[in-house]
Amino acid sequence: MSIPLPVFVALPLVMAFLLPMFGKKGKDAATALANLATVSLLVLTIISAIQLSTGNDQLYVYKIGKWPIPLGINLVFDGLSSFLLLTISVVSAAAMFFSIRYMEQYTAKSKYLSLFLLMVAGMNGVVLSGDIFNLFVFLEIASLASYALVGFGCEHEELEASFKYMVLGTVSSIFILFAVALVYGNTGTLNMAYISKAIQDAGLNIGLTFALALFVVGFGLKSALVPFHAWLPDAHPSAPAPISAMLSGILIKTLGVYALARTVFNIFGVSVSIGWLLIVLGLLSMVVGVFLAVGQWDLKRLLAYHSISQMGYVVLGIGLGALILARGGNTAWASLAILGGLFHLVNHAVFKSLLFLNSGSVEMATGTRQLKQLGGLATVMPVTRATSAIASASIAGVPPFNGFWSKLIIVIATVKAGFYSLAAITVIVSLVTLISFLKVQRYVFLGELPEKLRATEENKCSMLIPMIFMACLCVLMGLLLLIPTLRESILEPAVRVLIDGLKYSTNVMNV
Amino acid sequence: MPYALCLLLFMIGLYCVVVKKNMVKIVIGIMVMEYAVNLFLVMLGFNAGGIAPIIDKTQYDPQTQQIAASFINSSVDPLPQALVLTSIVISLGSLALMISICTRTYEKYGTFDITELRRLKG
Amino acid sequence: MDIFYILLLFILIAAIIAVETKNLLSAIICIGAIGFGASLMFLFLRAPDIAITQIVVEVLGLIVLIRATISRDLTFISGDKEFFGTVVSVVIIFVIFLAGLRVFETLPDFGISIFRQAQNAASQTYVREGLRQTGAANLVSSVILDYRAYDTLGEATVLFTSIIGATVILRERARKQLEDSDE
Amino acid sequence: MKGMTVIVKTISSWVKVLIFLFGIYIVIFGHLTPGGGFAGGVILASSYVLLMLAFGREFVQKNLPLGISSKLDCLGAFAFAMIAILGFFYGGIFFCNFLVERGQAFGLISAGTIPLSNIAIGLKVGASLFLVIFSLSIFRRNTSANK
Repeated sequence: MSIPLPVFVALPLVMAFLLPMFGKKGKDAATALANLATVSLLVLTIISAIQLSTGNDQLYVYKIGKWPIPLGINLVFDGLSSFLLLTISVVSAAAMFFSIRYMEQYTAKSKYLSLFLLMVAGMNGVVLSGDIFNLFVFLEIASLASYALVGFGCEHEELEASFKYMVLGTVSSIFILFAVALVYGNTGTLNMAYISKAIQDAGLNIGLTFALALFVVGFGLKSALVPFHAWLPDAHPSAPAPISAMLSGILIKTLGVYALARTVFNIFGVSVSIGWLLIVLGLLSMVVGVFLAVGQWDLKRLLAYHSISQMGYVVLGIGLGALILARGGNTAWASLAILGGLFHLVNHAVFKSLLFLNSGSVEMATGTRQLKQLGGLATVMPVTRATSAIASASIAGVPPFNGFWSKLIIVIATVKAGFYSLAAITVIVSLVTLISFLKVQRYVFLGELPEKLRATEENKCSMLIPMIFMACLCVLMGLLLLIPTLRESILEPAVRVLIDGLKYSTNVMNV
Repeated sequence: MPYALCLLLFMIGLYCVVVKKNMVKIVIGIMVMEYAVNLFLVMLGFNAGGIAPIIDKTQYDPQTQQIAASFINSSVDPLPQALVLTSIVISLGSLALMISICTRTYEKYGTFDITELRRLKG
Repeated sequence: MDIFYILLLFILIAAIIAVETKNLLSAIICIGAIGFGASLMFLFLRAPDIAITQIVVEVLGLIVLIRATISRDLTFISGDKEFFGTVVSVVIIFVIFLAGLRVFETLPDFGISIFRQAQNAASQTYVREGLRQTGAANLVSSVILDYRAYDTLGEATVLFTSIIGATVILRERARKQLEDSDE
Repeated sequence: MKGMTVIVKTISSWVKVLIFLFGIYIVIFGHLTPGGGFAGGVILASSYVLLMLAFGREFVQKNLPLGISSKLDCLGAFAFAMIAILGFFYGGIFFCNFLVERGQAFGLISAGTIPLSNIAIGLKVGASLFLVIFSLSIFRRNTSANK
């Protein structure tokens, strides 16, 4: 591996440490540097992903400080990490480019950029970490940065949402820390591979089961699955639009779903009960999220509720895979279900961040995000209208776009696994999503242009480029599944990591 | 048994976070939970009759570079202590951020009561 | 061993007072009592590093908390609690507590640390080879700044993040008029 | 706030030096005795907080303006990250303790990069905690002025 793995954390960190020194005068230089950082991260990620897929090794291990594995901390770069790193880099590059112009309406821009990069560094650290306490530390960096960014506007609602988010987030962090302590008390090690080996040797005793339950609650709170979703509909709309895109697009996935999947599949091992638990959580999120979304009249709040619902699909796919694996069923269907879940994860990251960028564009041009006050923007904001239409079609699962393919795979997997009612619910939720987004299109872009919004203009070019970029991705992402070489180099390695499950420990130890 | 008392402390904190309506009280509940977890972690590494994991000059032989067996056999576990050091600083950081949000909210609404906030937002 | 029970009981009593008292200032002072109790506890658990850190962090944390509450108009809590909700949460928390009690059976007894029993636990190497491999006599220092220095980088970053966040939240003016200059 | 009485001012002007020296001692000897960068940094911050309580904000702001403490904060964090990166250049791997061979065990100069990291962390923690308490108190003054 020619690129040392800590670069993915060190580069945004060093940039974030330097940026606040620029202050008010060097604002443009700071913006340029921050964009340089995210773009170079994107390039580095693509290079590493290519190296991983063309090289012979399944995974790379980087031992920090030259210490052998149980002594020091190690970073693990495997298919799943590479997949999530790609997602993070793409969305963060787009959101950062969008903030160049959008964040001009706030003060303290260099601090905003610094917090943004800290959040990216935290997420990269979570994805790469091979040590469970280290995962907690980086999770905390990303969460703290997101609490501050949610309250960035310092208005009434934003502060309240930020406080609510912060309390629930901190409680979930404490749960995770308690679970880490229990794991240490039972196994005597913090390295994921060694914990996994100790669990395979000694079996899952009651202490570790309690730790697993705490992990599920903690990561469930971070990913806003339905019994734990109370903070999300407040927090995501309150943040500035690029941050909403980051939060909904990747933060809940990295801190929630990725960490949950890693703990369940690779450390503790799948079982029938955890499979059912994930399926029930996913199903609840899907149904409750979408029905709460239908009644919303605030554009960003509506999108936030849809995030809960779409996260349900991801967790449903992963949980179905876990259930099939634990029952010893056909591995092909299990990998199909997990493939659907992971593919929906990246698809949702793309189209949901695009939708939030659209909402930011609308809000910046018109000054409101209430659906009832908007209308007829199709003629004055053609680019926003076009990209938003593509994203809405994607999220609703209209055929040529990316959302369709991942939903199709999940439905096929549920049918093959014999859960016909689950398949039916999946399709119905997708239809309700379609109706809800038709409402958005109708009220925002079609109909009569209100008197107040006559002077509305399309936004500046620097805001349009990331939206067009993401819209192109929405159209083209289907190819990720349809072209065999792309599928085998990006999606399949990620699925294989989860299917292999507890082999993770021997894989890491043998490197 | 000391572990159970630690869990009780944790649960008192959780109760405070869930039930109380005052922002500062919620922060206090979170702090109590953090204390409980920190104590639990350090207790995990404790040895009855142990000594602190700091090597004294008398326990070290410069010629052979050997550490006395008395230290090796009775030292407590240094790893949980390192973890707790990290977690104390993390909790200080989140305390600072949370208190800033509280003061700013107080300035906006003039109250620390979260049910009042919902009413005022209206 | 008795000293631990005495200190834990002290901490528990302080915690109950801190949670239940109506006066915010005395709640904060009780938090201080918990902190100092915890610090003593760390000292008796043979963790002087944490004891020092805990006590200084406690002092600063108290200053921050008192700054936030003192001379506010409202240091007393009023208002009625919903009785039903409180009872439900208390019952749920009590059930979790009873379930959690059984968890500790699988841990080694208090006073026997896990690293003496577990195979290839990292701490065995830290104790035996720490001085030779890192050169630091304080093994906690050698763990946080050499074996697990990456964690400490994360920890420093957490502090940095929260401070930047706090200054961002406390800045005077958040939004400004968008100047329509050409780019 | 113009500060407190003469007695408090006199005593704290004596004590502040002791606290400051104690903080520096804790930071520098962190690899030999209990303590280290975090504890020492907090003590350094508390010496300035004591000055702020005794003499009032304006006095401290003259000695250590906000801008400088914010820059020190960034600098400390950056220095710690630099130690990691220097490990990469000299030892080929991040956080490689590339100076570990220097010095005698139990000497002040021993343990390679550990004392350097302690100093960087002490600087960072001291500056940042001072900064947060200072901004909290400034914020309060502004709001009361507005009222």
